[in-house]
Amino acid sequence: MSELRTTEALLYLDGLEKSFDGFKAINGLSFSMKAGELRAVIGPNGAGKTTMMDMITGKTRPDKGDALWDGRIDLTTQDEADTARLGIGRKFQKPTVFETHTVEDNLLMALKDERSVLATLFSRTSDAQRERIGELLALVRLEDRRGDLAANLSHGQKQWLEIGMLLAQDPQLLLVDEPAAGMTDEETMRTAELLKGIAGKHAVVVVEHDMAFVKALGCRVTVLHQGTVIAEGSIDHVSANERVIEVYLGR
Amino acid sequence: MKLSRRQMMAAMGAGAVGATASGRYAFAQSDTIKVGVLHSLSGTMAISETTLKDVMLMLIEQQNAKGGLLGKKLEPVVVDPASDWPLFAEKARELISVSKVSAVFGCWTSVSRKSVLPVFEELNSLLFYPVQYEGEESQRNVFYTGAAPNQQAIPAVDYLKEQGVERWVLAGTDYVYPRTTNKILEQYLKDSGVAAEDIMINYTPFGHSDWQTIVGDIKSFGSAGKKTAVVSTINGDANVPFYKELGNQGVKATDIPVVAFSVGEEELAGIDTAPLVGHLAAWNYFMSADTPENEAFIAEWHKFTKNDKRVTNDPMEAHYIGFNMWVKAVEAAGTTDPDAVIDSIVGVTAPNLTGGVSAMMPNHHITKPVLIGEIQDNGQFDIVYETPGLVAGDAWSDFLPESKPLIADWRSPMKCGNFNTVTGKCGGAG
Amino acid sequence: MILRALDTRSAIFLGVLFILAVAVPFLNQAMTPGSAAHLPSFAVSLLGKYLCYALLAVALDLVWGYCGILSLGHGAFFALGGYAMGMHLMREIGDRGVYANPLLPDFMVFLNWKELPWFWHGFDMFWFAMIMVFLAPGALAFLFGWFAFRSRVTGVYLSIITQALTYALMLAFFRNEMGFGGNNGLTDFKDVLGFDLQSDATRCGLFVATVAALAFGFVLCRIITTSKAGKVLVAVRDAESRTRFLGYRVEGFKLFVFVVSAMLAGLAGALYTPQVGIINPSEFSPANSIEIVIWVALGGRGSLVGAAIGAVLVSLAKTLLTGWFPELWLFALGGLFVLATLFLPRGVLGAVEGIKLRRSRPAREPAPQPAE
Amino acid sequence: MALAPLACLPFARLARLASLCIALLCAATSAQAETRDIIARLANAKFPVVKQVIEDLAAAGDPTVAPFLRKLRAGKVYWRKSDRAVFIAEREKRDYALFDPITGAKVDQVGRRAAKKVRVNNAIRSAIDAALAGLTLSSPKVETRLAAAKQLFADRDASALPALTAALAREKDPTVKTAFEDARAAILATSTAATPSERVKAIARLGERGGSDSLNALSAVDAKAPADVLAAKESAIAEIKRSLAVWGAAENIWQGVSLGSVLLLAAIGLAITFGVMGVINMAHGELVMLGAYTTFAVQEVIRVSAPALFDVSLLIAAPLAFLVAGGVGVAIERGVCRFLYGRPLETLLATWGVSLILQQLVRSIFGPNNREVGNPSWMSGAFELGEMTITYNRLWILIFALAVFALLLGLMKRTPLGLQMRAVTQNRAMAADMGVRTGWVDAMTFGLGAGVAGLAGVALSQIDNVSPNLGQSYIVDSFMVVVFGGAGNLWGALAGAFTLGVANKFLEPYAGAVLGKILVLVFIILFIQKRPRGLFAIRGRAVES
Repeated sequence: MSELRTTEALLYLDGLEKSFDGFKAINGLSFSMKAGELRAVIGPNGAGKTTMMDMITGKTRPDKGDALWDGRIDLTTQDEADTARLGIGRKFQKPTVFETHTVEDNLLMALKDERSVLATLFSRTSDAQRERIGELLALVRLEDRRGDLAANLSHGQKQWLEIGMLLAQDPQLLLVDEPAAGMTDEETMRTAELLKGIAGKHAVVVVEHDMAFVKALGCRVTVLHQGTVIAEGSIDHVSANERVIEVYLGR
Repeated sequence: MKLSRRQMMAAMGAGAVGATASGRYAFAQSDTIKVGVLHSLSGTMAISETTLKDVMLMLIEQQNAKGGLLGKKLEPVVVDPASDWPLFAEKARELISVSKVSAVFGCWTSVSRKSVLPVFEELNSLLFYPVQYEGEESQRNVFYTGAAPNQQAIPAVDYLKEQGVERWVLAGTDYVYPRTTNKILEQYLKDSGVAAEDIMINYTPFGHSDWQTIVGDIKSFGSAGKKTAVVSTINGDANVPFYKELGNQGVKATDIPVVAFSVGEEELAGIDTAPLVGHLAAWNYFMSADTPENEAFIAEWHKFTKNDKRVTNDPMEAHYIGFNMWVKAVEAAGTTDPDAVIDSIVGVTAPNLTGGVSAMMPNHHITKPVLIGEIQDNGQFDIVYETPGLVAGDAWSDFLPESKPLIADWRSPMKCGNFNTVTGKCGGAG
Repeated sequence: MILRALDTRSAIFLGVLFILAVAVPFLNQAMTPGSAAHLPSFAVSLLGKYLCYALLAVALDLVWGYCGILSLGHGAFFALGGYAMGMHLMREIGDRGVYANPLLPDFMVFLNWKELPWFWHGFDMFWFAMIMVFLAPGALAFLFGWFAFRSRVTGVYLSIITQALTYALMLAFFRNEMGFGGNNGLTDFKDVLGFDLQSDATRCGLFVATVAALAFGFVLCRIITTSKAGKVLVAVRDAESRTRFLGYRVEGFKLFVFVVSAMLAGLAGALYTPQVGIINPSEFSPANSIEIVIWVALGGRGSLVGAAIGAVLVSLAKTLLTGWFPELWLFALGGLFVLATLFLPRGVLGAVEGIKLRRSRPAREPAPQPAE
Repeated sequence: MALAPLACLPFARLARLASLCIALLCAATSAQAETRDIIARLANAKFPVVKQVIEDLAAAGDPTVAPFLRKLRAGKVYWRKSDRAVFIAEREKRDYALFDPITGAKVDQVGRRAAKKVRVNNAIRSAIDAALAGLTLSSPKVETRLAAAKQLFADRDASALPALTAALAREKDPTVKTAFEDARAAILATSTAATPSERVKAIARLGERGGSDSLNALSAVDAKAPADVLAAKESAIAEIKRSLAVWGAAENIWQGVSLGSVLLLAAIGLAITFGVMGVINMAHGELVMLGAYTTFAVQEVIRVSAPALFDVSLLIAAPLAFLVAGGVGVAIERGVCRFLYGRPLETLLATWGVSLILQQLVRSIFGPNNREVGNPSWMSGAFELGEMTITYNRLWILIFALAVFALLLGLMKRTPLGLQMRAVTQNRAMAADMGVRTGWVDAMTFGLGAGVAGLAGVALSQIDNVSPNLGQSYIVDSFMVVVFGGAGNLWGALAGAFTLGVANKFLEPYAGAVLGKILVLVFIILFIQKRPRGLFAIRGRAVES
């Protein structure tokens, strides 16, 4: 491992491999991100996008390869809770919020705080926390739904609440899986704005199918196919790549 | 004031319990003597106990036809303790303190008896317990009309020894009756010169259904050149698959006879007995007993159940004897008051169904003949041996070191269930 | 913290418990037997038993209703607590057993045991037994939970292995070699802390202790469920992996409530044993554990008061039906379970709420139309 | 009798022959009279007298008495109270028909109380077996001679030796000859009258023959025998024990496989309802019970109306049991479960209620007692494979279990219904969009699982109690099998059942039945920690989300 990489990259994946029942979902994947960077990951179905996220967050262990966080921590030995505590936040493809909790409680539970059983047992919500929740609600435009059950939100609102929860964690890296799925065009554009706003302070990886959305993000794009990176660069650069065209149009 | 208290009770949820109580009191007004029947009608034990409930109803009906007791009609109170042991205690309490029964006929398993015992002691009522059991007990309020180990197990072993058996398998379900019986038998066999390696003891769980290994073991244990027999204290449901496996693996009674203490006519009703002919059981009664009393009893039973295929068995006879003894004791005492009945019942005699007259002993066990029967292909037993006289039930076995010095006598002046003859004190080893 | 935990419904519940604790001994002790107001001793024990079941149901509701862990083996923890208490009561008998052996319980004497097994030592002291009441079920729950939750055994799989757990324990306790009295279990208790178990006063005392334990268990569960940890539990129930990705160690939370719940179940068992006078391996039977689940479901899963009510209702129904229709009561009970699950999906308490809601709604807004 | 040739013989010779015949007949009659005298002693005889009678009959050596002895063994011999004459009796309604003990001709019919049974016990039966063996050594039937040899082997009665030796000299059939020689060896080995060299040779023969009955005979060699005899005995016993140990392991496997087949049958229906549909059907055991009771009902009908069909009763019962249990299953699904999809735990509660109702229903209809379900002749008894005893009922159950498994597998993989079932399982909404009637498929799937439970009931009726509690005793084990094997996979149920069966049977000899079962349960608990979704889990991303 070279000195250069360890100092520069927030997330560094090298030569990852993973197979399920003989099917190679990830095959020699290498990928790295700097702090504060915004990155889009695209690729056809089954390219290994979600599995890559699973490996970063400790949900799936790679068969082979390195995954380093901040140049020092081996991600392959961490589980989901560990990676979350390291500062990796993840949004699922399907919006997952706590439906029987209020919007406020959803955010409260996500706020950066002690996570142990005892601490939560005796914790009381401070004014600062309440204020922070207020800010987040404003950011995701859910101020007037503060006391409602999350189950009663619309699909798009749930997506935003989930992003709000990610931000509440104050992570160094956000992994966002298809945030625009099921959104109206207007909502999609607003979401792109939101993510762009977040980047810089946090590193963001966006997995997306929607090319318009990716274009709106205007960032570096990584193209995955059959568990490996086949192109990387600006959106114009990769859309000119022959391999990418073949993969997207060839089937 | 009174109203508000009632409301309060209702609010507490105790109201419903009170309602049962008052519902029962309403019945209690009428001029009857109540008899409690405490047998499981559901759950695992229903298979054995339901019949005993029926026989109690029949006996009470017959007594009423004869004019009742002390000029009053008898009224059965049937409850279902549902094979749930703590529920037995609860139901016993309900029978005695809510339904105000004069005596209770019930229980089958040892644990159900153990569960209700403190209740009968505390509320001072009477329990007639009709099933063969492990002994080691004599309680003032309980009358043991089934066999103690010396009224079943030991005569059976004696019979087999006479038949030339030299090697013994003691197979049982893992609970207190087989454990105690086998302890007693082991000691008894060793005392009579059987070597330790000629005794094999095996325990299986309740409801054991896969007997391949054990039947195989019995076969190989039996191939040591000596006549071998199995003494089975296997309980209830487990017997059917056991006998089916025996039959199919070709263990014939002429090679390795099995003598069982828990297999009666009821249990055999569920098995094709043709391959089992010659296997044995030891009881104090068999349906095949050739006496006029028995013939009449069976006829009544068929009439009562409107089914001439129903069989009779040993615990039914125990209830028959116990009920008649209670009736006689109540008549002698002139009251159903438990204390008076406890005093008057010792020495009371009642005919049993095998031609003898059983008597209630001071230790609250009764005298019974011991019969050995061989299974026939029609599901009945052919009596091949009968003790010359009646055998008195022994509450405390002579073959267990700790219980050897104990005796029970509930007459004045001793009035003790565990009198130690060595120390001369009531209350065990002192 | 305690105040925050108690809403109106909890207050009413605790109020009812308090009234019970005062009224039951009063009606039993101060009223003359036979008068209409007298509460028979039989009813005192019965109510005591129901409340033990209620505490058990509350304990199960904590793990199932709030954390989504459906334990089909909670009877095991209950029974372990019961056995711990039973062992103490056996030792209390001392030389008053039938063989008057000062050290060995009767069942050991006639099965020819020469020495007290090591695990029976210490139970002659009440405080030790009380520690074991919590420790034995707690330790088992910890051990089991430690493995199961870390391996992420969830849902039906978890339910079935909890069933395997209690089934294995049942078979083990049935074995006479184990030294727990085999099938007969522990019985013939004489007194507790010097009080005669057959006296009505002791019975009332035990009843009050049960009410206190139920109140304690209830408040404890309320504190847990209304804290932030309680919110995390519900989060685990509804979206386990989301909770993980927020950085919560789900297994830690599960383990915590599982152990707390097991201990409460043990406490319920410890109070149950002296009141019914026997503890035996059938308490471990899988059917018993399923029945606990049914109490909770019937009363209203996710509502502690509902769980308690469900336990009392079903037990009461069983008591009444086994007396009223000894041969048909299983039809009634079985039918009750089927109908309740079909028509009261949120339990009795949920149904009551539903009716309230329906009554109040038309006044304010038109009834909601079903989605097109 | 050859009467026809007699007619053409000259008169004188005929007369001579006739007198000879009469003489012979007289001799026969006098022998018969002697036999009759012996038999007459059976009237009101105590056991020792009966035994003596049998021994005397055996000593008289009249083979025509064999059928009578068989009747005596079966308890069919009675004596008439009026004149203490002994007969073979058959029950005819309320009376007894009496037959002559030797000729078998019907002679009388008397009331039930006018005749009394000659009672027999095990000792008498053994004596009869020994006597029959001696009397049938020269029977024309090979099987009878073989049975006689086997009996002599087991009895080792030295007094039978001369007759046996004579029979051996006459014997032509090689199998019977071997059997006779074995029996002779068993007698010689244990006989103190034989010379040491004879005994050593006999013992060696037994050692080579092997088997637990040889072991039995060898163990009976008295400890006071000469040293060389004892040495031969020890080495022969050691040899047999070695081979028995090997066979013991094979027997363990067989018993494990057999237990596994029972578990498989009980669990496979659950693998469908629970594994495929996700319904926790607590009433599964009761559906098994219904199958068993259907078998009982079929046999009852057959007993009353067509006893000849008894041997095929199970073949009739199997489809009926499938329909009955399946029908009840469909009713449960349509009446209860379909309202509860997506709430698997609620189905647990509701089906628990259903199970209580079914139990009580059966108890009310059939009574709480065990019901007798007979084994057809082809499922009774056992055969020996080497030193293993394989019972026919267990063998057939294994075959049945595998057949049911194969049928189900075929159904799931190859039929439109199977396809639709899998489609609904994998994606209900999409299947519905594609025109699959999901409700109908649900009902059919549940009905199929329930029907298979009914089939299991037919098989279980052959080895276990038929009582209202039948189902309860299998439900926990069935769940263990399905969870251990991996829900949703028929192969998992197969592997799970056989693994648990064999594991159980290997543990049982060492740990005992109770502890063995506990260990298996603990093993399952630990195994699930390692593989939280069982042995044959469907892995991959799709399942986890």
